[in-house]
Amino acid sequence: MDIGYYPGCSLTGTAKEYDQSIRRVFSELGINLVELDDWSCCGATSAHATNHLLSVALPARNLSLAKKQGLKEIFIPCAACYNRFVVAKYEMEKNPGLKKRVEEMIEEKADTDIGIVNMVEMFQRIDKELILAKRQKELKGFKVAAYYGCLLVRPNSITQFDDAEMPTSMEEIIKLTGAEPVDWNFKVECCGASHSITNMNVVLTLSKRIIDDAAENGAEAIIVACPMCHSNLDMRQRNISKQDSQHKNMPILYLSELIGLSLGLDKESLGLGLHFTDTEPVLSRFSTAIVAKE
Amino acid sequence: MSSHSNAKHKERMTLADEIEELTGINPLKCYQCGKCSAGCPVRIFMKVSPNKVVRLVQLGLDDEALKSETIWMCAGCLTCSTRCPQNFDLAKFMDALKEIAIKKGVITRKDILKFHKAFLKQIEANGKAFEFGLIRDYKLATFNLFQDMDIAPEMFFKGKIKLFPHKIKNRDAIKKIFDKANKE
Amino acid sequence: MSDSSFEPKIVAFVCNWCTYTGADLAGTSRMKYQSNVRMIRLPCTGRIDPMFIIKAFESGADGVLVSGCHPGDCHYTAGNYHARRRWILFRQLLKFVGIDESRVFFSWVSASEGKKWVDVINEVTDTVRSKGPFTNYQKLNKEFTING
Amino acid sequence: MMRIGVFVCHCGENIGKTVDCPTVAKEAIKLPNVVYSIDYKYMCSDPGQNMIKQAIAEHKLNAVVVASCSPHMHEKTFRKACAQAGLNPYMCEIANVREHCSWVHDNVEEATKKAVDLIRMTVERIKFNFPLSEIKVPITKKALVIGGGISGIQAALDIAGAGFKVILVEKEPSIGGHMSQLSETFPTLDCSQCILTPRMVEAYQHPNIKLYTYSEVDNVDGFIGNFKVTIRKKARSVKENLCTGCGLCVQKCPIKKAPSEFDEGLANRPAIYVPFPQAVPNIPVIDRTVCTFFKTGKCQMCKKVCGRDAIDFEQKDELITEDVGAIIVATGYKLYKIDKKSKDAAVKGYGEYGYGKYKDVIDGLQFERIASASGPTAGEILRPSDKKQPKKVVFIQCVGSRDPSKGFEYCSKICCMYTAKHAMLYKHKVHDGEAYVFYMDIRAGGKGYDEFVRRAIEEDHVKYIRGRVSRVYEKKGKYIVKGEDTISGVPVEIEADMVVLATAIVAQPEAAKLAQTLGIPYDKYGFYAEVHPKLRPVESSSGGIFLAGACQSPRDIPESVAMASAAASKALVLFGNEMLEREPIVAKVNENTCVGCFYCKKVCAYNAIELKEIKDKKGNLVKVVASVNTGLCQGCGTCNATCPSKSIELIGFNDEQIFYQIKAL
Ligand SMILES: Cc1cc2nc3c(=O)[nH]c(=O)nc-3n(C[C@H](O)[C@H](O)[C@H](O)COP(=O)(O)OP(=O)(O)OC[C@H]3O[C@@H](n4cnc5c(N)ncnc54)[C@H](O)[C@@H]3O)c2cc1C
Ligand SMILES: Cc1cc2nc3c(=O)[nH]c(=O)nc-3n(C[C@H](O)[C@H](O)[C@H](O)COP(=O)(O)OP(=O)(O)OC[C@H]3O[C@@H](n4cnc5c(N)ncnc54)[C@H](O)[C@@H]3O)c2cc1C
Ligand code: SF4
Ligand code: SF4
Ligand code: SF4
Ligand code: SF4
Ligand code: SF4
Ligand code: SF4
Ligand code: SF4
Ligand code: SF4
Repeated sequence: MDIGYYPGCSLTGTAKEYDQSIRRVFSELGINLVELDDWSCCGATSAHATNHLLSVALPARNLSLAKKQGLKEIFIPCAACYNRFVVAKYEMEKNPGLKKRVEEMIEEKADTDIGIVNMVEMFQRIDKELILAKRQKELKGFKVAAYYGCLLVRPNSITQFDDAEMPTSMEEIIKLTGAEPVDWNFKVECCGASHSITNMNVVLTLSKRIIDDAAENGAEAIIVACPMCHSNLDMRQRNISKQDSQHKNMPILYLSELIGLSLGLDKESLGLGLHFTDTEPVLSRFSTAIVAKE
Repeated sequence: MSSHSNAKHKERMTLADEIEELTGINPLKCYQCGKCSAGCPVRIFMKVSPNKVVRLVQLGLDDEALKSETIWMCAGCLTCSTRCPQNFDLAKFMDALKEIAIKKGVITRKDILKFHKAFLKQIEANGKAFEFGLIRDYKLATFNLFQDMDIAPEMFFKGKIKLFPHKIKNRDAIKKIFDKANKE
Repeated sequence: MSDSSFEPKIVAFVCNWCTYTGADLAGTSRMKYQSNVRMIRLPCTGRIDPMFIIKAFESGADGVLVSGCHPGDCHYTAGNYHARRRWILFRQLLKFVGIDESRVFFSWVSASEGKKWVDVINEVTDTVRSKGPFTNYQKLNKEFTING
Repeated sequence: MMRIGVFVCHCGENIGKTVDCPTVAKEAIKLPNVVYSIDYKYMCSDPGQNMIKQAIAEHKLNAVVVASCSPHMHEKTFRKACAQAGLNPYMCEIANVREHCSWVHDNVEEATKKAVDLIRMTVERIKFNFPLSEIKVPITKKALVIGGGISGIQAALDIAGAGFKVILVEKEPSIGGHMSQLSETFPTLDCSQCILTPRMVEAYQHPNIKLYTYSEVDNVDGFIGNFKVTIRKKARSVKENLCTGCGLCVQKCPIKKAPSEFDEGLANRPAIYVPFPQAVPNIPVIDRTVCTFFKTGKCQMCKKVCGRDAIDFEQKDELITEDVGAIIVATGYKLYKIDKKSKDAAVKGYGEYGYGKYKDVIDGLQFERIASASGPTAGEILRPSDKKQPKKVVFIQCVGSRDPSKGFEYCSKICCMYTAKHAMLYKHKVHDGEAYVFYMDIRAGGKGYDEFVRRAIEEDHVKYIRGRVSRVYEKKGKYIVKGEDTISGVPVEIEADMVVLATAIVAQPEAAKLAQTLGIPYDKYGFYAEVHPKLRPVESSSGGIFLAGACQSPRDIPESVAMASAAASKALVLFGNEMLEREPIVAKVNENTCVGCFYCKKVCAYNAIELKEIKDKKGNLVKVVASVNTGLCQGCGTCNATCPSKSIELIGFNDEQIFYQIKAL
């Protein structure tokens, strides 16, 4: 199966391991990711916070590229990019005037009939049996918290993905590794997003609350599907530890990394070495034996 | 139909009108229930609650609304927009206020705007975000050189930030988009 | 602008319960409006056959007003709703027979809106007066009149 | 030959000042078919009326046009005068030269011209009038009441008390409705069951009331004064005539764990059960979906213990037909169940409040059961999860109400009051407890209502916080309630032991279906629509069908009871007549030209169009045509405007009448 692939800026930099693990895992699962040629940034938070037109035009350019390159769907693993794309597409569909202005800006026809697929949806498309059959290792009894953050499920009327308050789709994927998703409170709570650099204090406070609640509910790791969530929860744990001596390290894994590990892929090729918070507690809990297949 | 429309014959566009034009949302839809503020993750860092910013706009206290730090503190998490009983897209409202504040030059949190500008500058130049450049530009702009000094080197060594930007081929297209967007 | 001595003929099809009563109220309140309008009382706007409007133009009207209860207030539950639905089809018919759509006016006037009735009539009268006589149609009609 | 007389009234100065009446009369006589015309100072006065009567006789008038005030004013007067002179009253028409002419124009010339025009138009129209007579229909003086809540009970008792027969149909095994579930009632805090039970028993024992419980209305035919209804008596599996209500079967039934509807799932009941101890009738019913015998063919314990041999596993639904003259709909409401995703995509549920996930996040009716002396905790306030006394309770108002995003736009009207009641009851029972109410506005506009809310705040120290809660989640056995006090602009976080949600009052899920059976309109939420919100608040637009209680919109008990009595009195007004008389302005089908397309049927809001088979002499079916049920037709004329073959006309406003009126422009 072929599908368009838009990594987005983070995956070429701070979230390199996300990109790495995605490419490895999906090739293992027989999916060919066709990277959108000459893709450009979606504008992320900064565009929509300051210039609405820009925030629609930047994704629009990429959608038109996809169309020209014959792609029917693009897989966007970064939740923030995903969100910008679905919203831009929705706004252009709803507002022909806006679409026209965008077309003047990108000097092309704006195409909105391109499917946009997020990380969890990608896994949902793959036959469960295939993942189970390819599984090499198991995480029996290991408790994890699935963290959706803001931008996968919101605004629900536009993303139309899962439930805005009590999503469960990521848990269904996680269960394929044998791990046990915990019921916890902050699945869709915000981590502070782009305040990471401008208002670190905000991010520290929010991230800490999220990590603490996961820990209180028994989670031994948090699974994410967004580079921004990852960097706030992973990178900022050092600062959290500095402020709170009681703080216990909480490994933060991308969903693709978790699946990759259970498929038996080695941690280097998945990029686990690039994390700031130690991931060893997860790695050590994977069964070493090959799981018997039913 | 005979013309019984209530077309606006206003001398001056109020901030509320401007927001409605920009976002398609009528600020009067908000009935001040406070559910947005109750669930806002950054509420504790705000002096003025999000619903109060809407109230200021409703009351025509335009300056106070534009000058509130709240609009810059909003993380755009969409919690409010998702839970608002009136379907009032408060996150979008906050974005619109920032956009207008920038146009009017009323900027309460220059540091946050500088971050956004630095970020967009990278895109404008390269077509992609270039994190080293971003952090460099932002730090230079805010003189906040030491924050994140602890993780930056490690990021660099882990290959997470590069010294030279990735550039897309068709930078011209991006330039045009920016030019036109800024002209509006 | 047309001939200043021109006084348009306006026909108003109104429902008995809302607009007719609203017009009564304008009277009891001694409000004044232009005398060009001739009202035809029907039980409900749902009773209005598009043919009535065409007939009115044939009979020399320069403008037609249809007025009934506010949506949702129809004395007959849904009659005005049907009237509005038919209006969509009727637009095409109007064009087909060569009637200028902008000479047909719709409004909602409730039993208590005497003032609104006055405003509507004055506005419709002024608008039609500025459009001038509907001679095109009347001429067309003379050429092709099928009496009946 | 039409011989028309025109009578021009001066109305003193009222018309005469702006309209030159003598000139108008002179112009009128020139009109074709006008054989007589006259002007006079006060046409409606006795001498004026006598002039008309005389003229009819002397000039053999067979039509009369009176140019005077609005028909809404004196049409009846002049028609009566004509009738007294032997002229059919429908051969008299009014040209309104006062409200629509003399009073609204200043210019005498213009007004006079207009008056003549108006008369000419009326004269042209009246040529196509023909004599009509009032329609008379007989009335069956018996009422059907659907729904046995407090509204239905009240309406039934009122009608029965006036000496007429009533059939009361209730779909549940017992009458009583929601009121039977309530603990104490605002604003007086009297015990709900104590005031309700006597009414229930009275209704049961009233010689004029026939009660069908566990029954529904399957079909309704006919029209005002003459309905034929089919009632489905559902199989109870217990023979009502044999059962003595001893309760042995209930005690012995091995199935004990079916969630009790009456206790809102907070307690269980057996497979054979009486919904609550005071149920009327006190006869059990078998819930076939949980009974072992119906699932596996084994058990029959109830049958074994019943000394009266009243258990009947074979019982089938029974259809009963009844003739009634009036119908009162009193089917009440339901609470919005926010945990379940509705089929309606717009209703999204409230994941943020955790209802359905956390046991101690409950709704208002569940709280009523907990606070009720007859409830699962015998009135002690204990939270469902661990049966401990909650020390901090948060009440959240407007859940699903005033919420176009996830619920309904309307205000549920009663929850402000019952929340104040709940908080008060809680404080009365748990003296050291704390009660918080999150509200948006307090709507307490009834007699003694605001005083009641103030008492909760001032005397019982219930803490009212103005703001909508954003989230409720569980943390270490406490429920964290996140809100904002919008008055002070301060965020509020409360660690509660129990959370009570005042969820929206919604229409019965089957409301639309019943409305279609009855042919009555309902709003987009499923609440039944009244004809006029102010002046005819308890009448549906279908003649003879009246509305009572919460089926029309959220209502509390006093309002429901008032409406029920009003609806009953409407039925009694009807029963006060032997025959029903109505204006003959109805539609009529030309069976020769009708092609049976039934567009008319589609647009008729009153279900007045019926199918009629046309047969030849041998009895072979020739065609099916439309036929108007004059009992139902309200004379709106929509069918007339719709019929593509011009086969249905509205008598009194037919095409010719109007065309000629237009032509006379
Ligand atoms: C939590 C809560 C607390 C309240 N507290 C108070 C209070 O303190 N004071 C106060 O004044 N009010 C109170 N109310 C409001 C009160 O419950 C209503 O005003 C009252 O019950 C309305 O009566 P009703 O007969 O119209 O409807 P219901 O009580 O709903 O009765 C309707 C009856 O019709 C039956 N039915 C429905 N559909 C059909 C059908 N198709 N065929 C046959 N039968 C049918 C139902 O089974 C039911 O028995 C409270 C409401 C709630 C939710
Ligand atoms: C400003 C305002 C705006 C309102 N707007 C609305 C609205 O928009 N919609 C709405 O539904 N309601 C509205 N209302 C309420 C409305 O006025 C009342 O609901 C309604 O008038 C009540 O009617 P009533 O017949 O009970 O009383 P009243 O209208 O007060 O009539 C009582 C009659 O009894 C007569 N009377 C008094 N004492 C005696 C006596 N001893 N002997 C003989 N006759 C006596 C009085 O002269 C009077 O004619 C409004 C009220 C106010 C104050
Ligand atoms: S939640 Fe919506 S309606 Fe309520 S205060 Fe916020 S923006 Fe206004
Ligand atoms: S979008 Fe902004 S205002 Fe709304 S909840 Fe998130 S941070 Fe608060
Ligand atoms: S045991 Fe028989 S008589 Fe007694 S309640 Fe049951 S069915 Fe009725
Ligand atoms: S047959 Fe059914 S109702 Fe009777 S006792 Fe057994 S389970 Fe209960
Ligand atoms: S009655 Fe009160 S609680 Fe209920 S919906 Fe209305 S305002 Fe909200
Ligand atoms: S007294 Fe009147 S204005 Fe005040 S709350 Fe009550 S109804 Fe509203
Ligand atoms: S619309 Fe006319 S032709 Fe058709 S069924 Fe009705 S009366 Fe007959
Ligand atoms: S006149 Fe109106 S009510 Fe009567 S049959 Fe025709 S559409 Fe129905």
